[in-house]
Amino acid sequence: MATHPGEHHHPTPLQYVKIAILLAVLTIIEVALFYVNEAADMGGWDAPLLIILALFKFVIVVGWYMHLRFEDSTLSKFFTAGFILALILYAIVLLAFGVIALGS
Amino acid sequence: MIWRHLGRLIRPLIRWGSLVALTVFSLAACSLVEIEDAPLTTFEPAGPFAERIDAVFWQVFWIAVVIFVVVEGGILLIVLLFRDREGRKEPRQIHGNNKLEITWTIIPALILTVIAVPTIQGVFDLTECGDDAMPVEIIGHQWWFEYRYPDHGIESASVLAMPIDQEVCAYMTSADVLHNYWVPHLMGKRYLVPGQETTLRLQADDPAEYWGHCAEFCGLSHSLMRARVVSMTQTDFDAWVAAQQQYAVPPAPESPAEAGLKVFQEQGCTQCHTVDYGPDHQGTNLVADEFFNGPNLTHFASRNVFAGAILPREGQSWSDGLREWLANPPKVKPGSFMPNLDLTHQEIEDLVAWLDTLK
Amino acid sequence: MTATAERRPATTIFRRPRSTTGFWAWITTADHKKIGIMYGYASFVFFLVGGLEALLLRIQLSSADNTFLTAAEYNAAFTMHGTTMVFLFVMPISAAFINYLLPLMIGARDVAFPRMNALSWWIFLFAGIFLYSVLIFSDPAAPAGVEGVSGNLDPADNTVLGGMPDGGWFGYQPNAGPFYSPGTAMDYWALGVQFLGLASLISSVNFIVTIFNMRALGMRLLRMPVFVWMSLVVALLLLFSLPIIAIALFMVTFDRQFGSLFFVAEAGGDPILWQHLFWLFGHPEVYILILPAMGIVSEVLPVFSKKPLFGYAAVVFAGAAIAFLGFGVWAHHMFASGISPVAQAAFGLSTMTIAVPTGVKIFNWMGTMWGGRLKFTTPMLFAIGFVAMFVIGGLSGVTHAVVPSDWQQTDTYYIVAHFHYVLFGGSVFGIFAGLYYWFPKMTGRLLNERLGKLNFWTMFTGFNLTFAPMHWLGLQGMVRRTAYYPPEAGFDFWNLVATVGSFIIAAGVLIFMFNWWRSKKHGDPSGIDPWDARTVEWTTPNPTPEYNFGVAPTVTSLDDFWYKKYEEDSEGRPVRRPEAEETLTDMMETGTNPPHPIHLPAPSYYPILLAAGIPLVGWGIIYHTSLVGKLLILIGVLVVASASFGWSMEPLEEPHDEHDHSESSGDGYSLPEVDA
Amino acid sequence: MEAAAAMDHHDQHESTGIDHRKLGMWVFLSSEFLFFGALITNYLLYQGQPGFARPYPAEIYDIPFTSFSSFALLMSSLTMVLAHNALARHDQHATRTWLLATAMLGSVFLGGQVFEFTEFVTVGGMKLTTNPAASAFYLLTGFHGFHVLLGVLMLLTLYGISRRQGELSEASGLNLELVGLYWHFVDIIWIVIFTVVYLLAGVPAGVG
Repeated sequence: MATHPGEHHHPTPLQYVKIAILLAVLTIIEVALFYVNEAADMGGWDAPLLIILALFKFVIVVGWYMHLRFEDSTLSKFFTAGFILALILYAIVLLAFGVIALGS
Repeated sequence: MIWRHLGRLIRPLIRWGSLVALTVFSLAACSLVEIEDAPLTTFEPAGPFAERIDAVFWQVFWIAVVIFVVVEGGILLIVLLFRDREGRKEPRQIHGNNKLEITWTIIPALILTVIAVPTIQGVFDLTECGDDAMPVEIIGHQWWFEYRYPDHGIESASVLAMPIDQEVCAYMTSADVLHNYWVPHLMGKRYLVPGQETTLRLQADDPAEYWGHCAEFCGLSHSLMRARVVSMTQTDFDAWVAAQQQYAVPPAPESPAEAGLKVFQEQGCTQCHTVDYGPDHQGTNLVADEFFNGPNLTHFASRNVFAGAILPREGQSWSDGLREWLANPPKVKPGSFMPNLDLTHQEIEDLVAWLDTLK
Repeated sequence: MTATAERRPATTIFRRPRSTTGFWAWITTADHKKIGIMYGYASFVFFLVGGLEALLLRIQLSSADNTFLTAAEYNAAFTMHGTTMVFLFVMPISAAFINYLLPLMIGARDVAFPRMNALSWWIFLFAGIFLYSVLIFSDPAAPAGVEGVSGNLDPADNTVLGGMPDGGWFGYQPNAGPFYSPGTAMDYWALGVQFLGLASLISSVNFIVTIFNMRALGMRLLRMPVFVWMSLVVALLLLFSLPIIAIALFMVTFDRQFGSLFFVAEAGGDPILWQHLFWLFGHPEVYILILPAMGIVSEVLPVFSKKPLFGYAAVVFAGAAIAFLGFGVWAHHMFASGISPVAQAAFGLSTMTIAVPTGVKIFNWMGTMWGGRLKFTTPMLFAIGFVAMFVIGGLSGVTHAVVPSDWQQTDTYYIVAHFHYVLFGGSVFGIFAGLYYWFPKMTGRLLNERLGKLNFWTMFTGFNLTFAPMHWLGLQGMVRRTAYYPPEAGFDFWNLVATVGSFIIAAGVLIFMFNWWRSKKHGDPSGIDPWDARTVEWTTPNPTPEYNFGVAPTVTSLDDFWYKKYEEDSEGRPVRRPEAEETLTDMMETGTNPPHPIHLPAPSYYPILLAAGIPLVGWGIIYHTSLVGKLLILIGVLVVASASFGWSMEPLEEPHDEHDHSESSGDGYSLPEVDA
Repeated sequence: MEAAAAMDHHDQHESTGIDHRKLGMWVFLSSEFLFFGALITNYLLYQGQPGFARPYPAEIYDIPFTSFSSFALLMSSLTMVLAHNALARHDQHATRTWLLATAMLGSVFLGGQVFEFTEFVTVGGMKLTTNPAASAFYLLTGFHGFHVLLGVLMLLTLYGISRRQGELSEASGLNLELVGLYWHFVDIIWIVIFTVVYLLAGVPAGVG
């Protein structure tokens, strides 16, 4: 089990640390964005930026720390299925409540 | 042994008996649905909105009947044609047929497209109230409907009066749990949601009285939460409005009715009920808390039904219904917020006499 | 034969259980067949309970203004009837079928996580008992009210029966919330359903992994029996819909127990949110209830038509499509709730699309029978009954997608008629087809055919008498969930007919029970292949040996077993292979005397122990304000924690298994000693 | 049998080749999206509704503090992956160290959450029963915290086993991988929560 074919491609500890630094930097940017927006309203531009940053972090952790990039595609199919389904269903619910709106 | 004999006897009996019984019942169903008097029936639309729904229903119904006959007939045919018989050849092993699969995917899809058109038109045509609709507020309570006419300053309960050929736009909410307002002759149903407003369009063609019912489960006495709609000509409606806008007339001194008013005040009924004798007279009490709000009784006697439109019962007089109600409300309507006050016979008689004056 | 391993665990709380027969063998078993059988019996008991509740409802409605039940009792009976039939009968009996058959059908020795499987079962059982413990512990029907104000109830209306949960199986808020359903009854409901969901979630992961990982050699996805496919689809539906209801139920429990305000309209809570969450789960749930029965029917029809399933791939994809679309239609339960016209139109359309794959299935079943040589055995009768009745349920279902019509029909008996045609005429008929069909697999004997046919025709007649009139009642305006209707409403006649019908159904169920009880001992021996079947589960002796297969099967085609017995002549008609009888004898022989030693999942105490802690926590939460409640929570958590600890310490593999494993991996077997 | 065995080899590609438990864990995690999705949806619905009893969660957030504890959780993913990597290199000592470090960082996060809740209740005056938005906030972050707590317990169990047996066996190695998957998942859920619930939250117009 430990000698899974995929294991060869796993990053080295150094790469893991580099990834962590990247994650840390992204977090700092996020918090900074939050304060910039507090100080001077960004006219709604903070939301997409922050979401993109969060997604970026999300993908990095899933892809490298959880090794999903290096695993059998069955696993990523399940994972993305759950993620996308949740995204769509709850987006529809929020649409129905008018919390988010299309085309505005 | 006995099983074999019994089986031989019972099997054909049950098999054919059940088929015959089903046929008879289906026929009976078709005939009885016309004959039977069902005051809540959806088959007798009495206004443009209900008629529109009815039309859509029958369109879909006949399509469904055709599909039903074809498919169920097909199953029956297959069962008769291909049942295992002596000397029958082994069946050909057919695994499928792509053309057939495509056919019976596309044909239902086409039929559904046909159905989709009136569906969507119906939704958009019937949801939004018209511009010149008369507003009425409907508030659901456990277990009765309250009506307010903001244009006329009137409050009523259990019975909704409305003019014919005039759209009524009901702005609805609930004081407690979910309710669902449904008068099948006039329109489909719509929820009453606490803390939110929903709207429903109602319109009647002719002067008549229609039954309604709360259709959403709303607690103990959900089954006893009914409604009545009385449609009348514009002239009658105007007269009705004028009458409802009057203050109640104080009972004559020393009359049973006056004794009734006294019982009403002494028993604390004014905690929940309003009777508006006008600014010059005591005996009115407007209650601030929405939840405590019982029906406004100022024109109680002008309504032919009360207690959530369940009384008087069929064949019961108005006063007898009232006597039954006053004697023990929770017995008539389990969970009722109007308590059993253990009124004496005399007190009940006095109350009935007094309530009868509230025309 | 079955090599029972010498067990010398290094670090466990208990010694490993050793019993192979008797009470402790059932308590500690990790065998999917035993678990399936227990699921089956337990859910059948709940079926009887739910059926009794239904009879109470029918008696009450048999005449106008009947006083057989009080309003509180009626509301409790319909709530528990729905809850029981959905969560305690149809779902677990489907789990019974899947448990018993899934490994057999894919040629495996067990599921992927046998102990987890036992855990699911025990959680289910304890959750069911927990839910019904409301009869003992709950206070009688408390009337509605807000803080300080409550409605009034005639003292005579305070009954034990009326003390059961009474907020509907749909638990609409705020009626089922803390103010309008005071008392503890709805807490039992919310937590009981929560625990049942937990059991199903664990099962679903288990089944998915089993199907993905444990198929016999050669059994590609598109060689799996349709029942296995439908099990996979159901498991996926459960996997993705249960978390939603879990959250919704947590919200209710927090509202009721800890004063949160999710659905308290007075504080700004939104009752419609509950409906979205409930139906986001509730609609997939409908397919969770029907798809296993569809799978059963897809197995039964080909066997008794002596033809392969028509359009196998289409049936499979239609099942998957139904599941996928089933996630996008939930708001059609809410057309009257005041959602926007755009939403109503969109959900109306999406609901209509579901009719397409459903139609594909029905036509394929008809195609299967077309040109066949139909043997009307009892399973076949139930399967045909399923198809015929499901058509009616499907058609009335389409009328709900027609939004304006639905405004009239929703919350009336028309809906009750519709979903009983789907769930009784559909699911229950399918389940009975399966029970008759696979009874020999479990017992080695056949159910009596004469009684079986009597059973079918009684239930078929009773079913139609009960539910067909409800279409009329609904369209004539009879509202659902009403304990009383006035004489002048004109509902008497058809209600009486329905009540009579319901007792005929009950008679049918009694016939079935008699048949089962009698045939278990005295039924005709079935031999290895009583139905001339097509799928792998029939290649092993009946009743199924503990180890399932003497030798792991290898599959070369869909309906592999069939092609071991038959070949086709030039006209495409089946001809029995000359060596067929020999093949069967061989199968019987290897099945009875396996050539190699086989090791099986070891029994364990921990699943039942862990599951036992869960209802304790449940009671504790309900009575958390008292000392007893706090103690119960503590004890429950300790039981769960120590059982989990013991479980994780219990060795995954017995010492000598290591050796076997390397060997057995050669023939592609994932023996179930890898456990979690 | 021989023939069958030969043919078997051609069919080997069908098996997913993934360990049962690992597949099971991923399958389970995919359903957790729906779980947390419902909680986040719930929060998003209520946090922007006007007219509630004050305060709204967003009124009393302490962003610097939450950023710090979020950072701790984020870095725990690094230590977790290093533990896994150390075990793959058969460095038992490093494995133990990183496991403990991960559990510590998780505890820091949990401690932060306890502190935050206490502050919100006592100083901010926002209780579970204050308004639906507050209810939704506590339910969401509370359930996430519960997941972290379970993770910490699992990490400590692994650490305990490793201490007692002197090493983590190959079978435990898979356990470590599974706990790691769970741990990273809890982390990515927090990445979403931190952005959506904390950084992007506002108060409805007219409040504050």
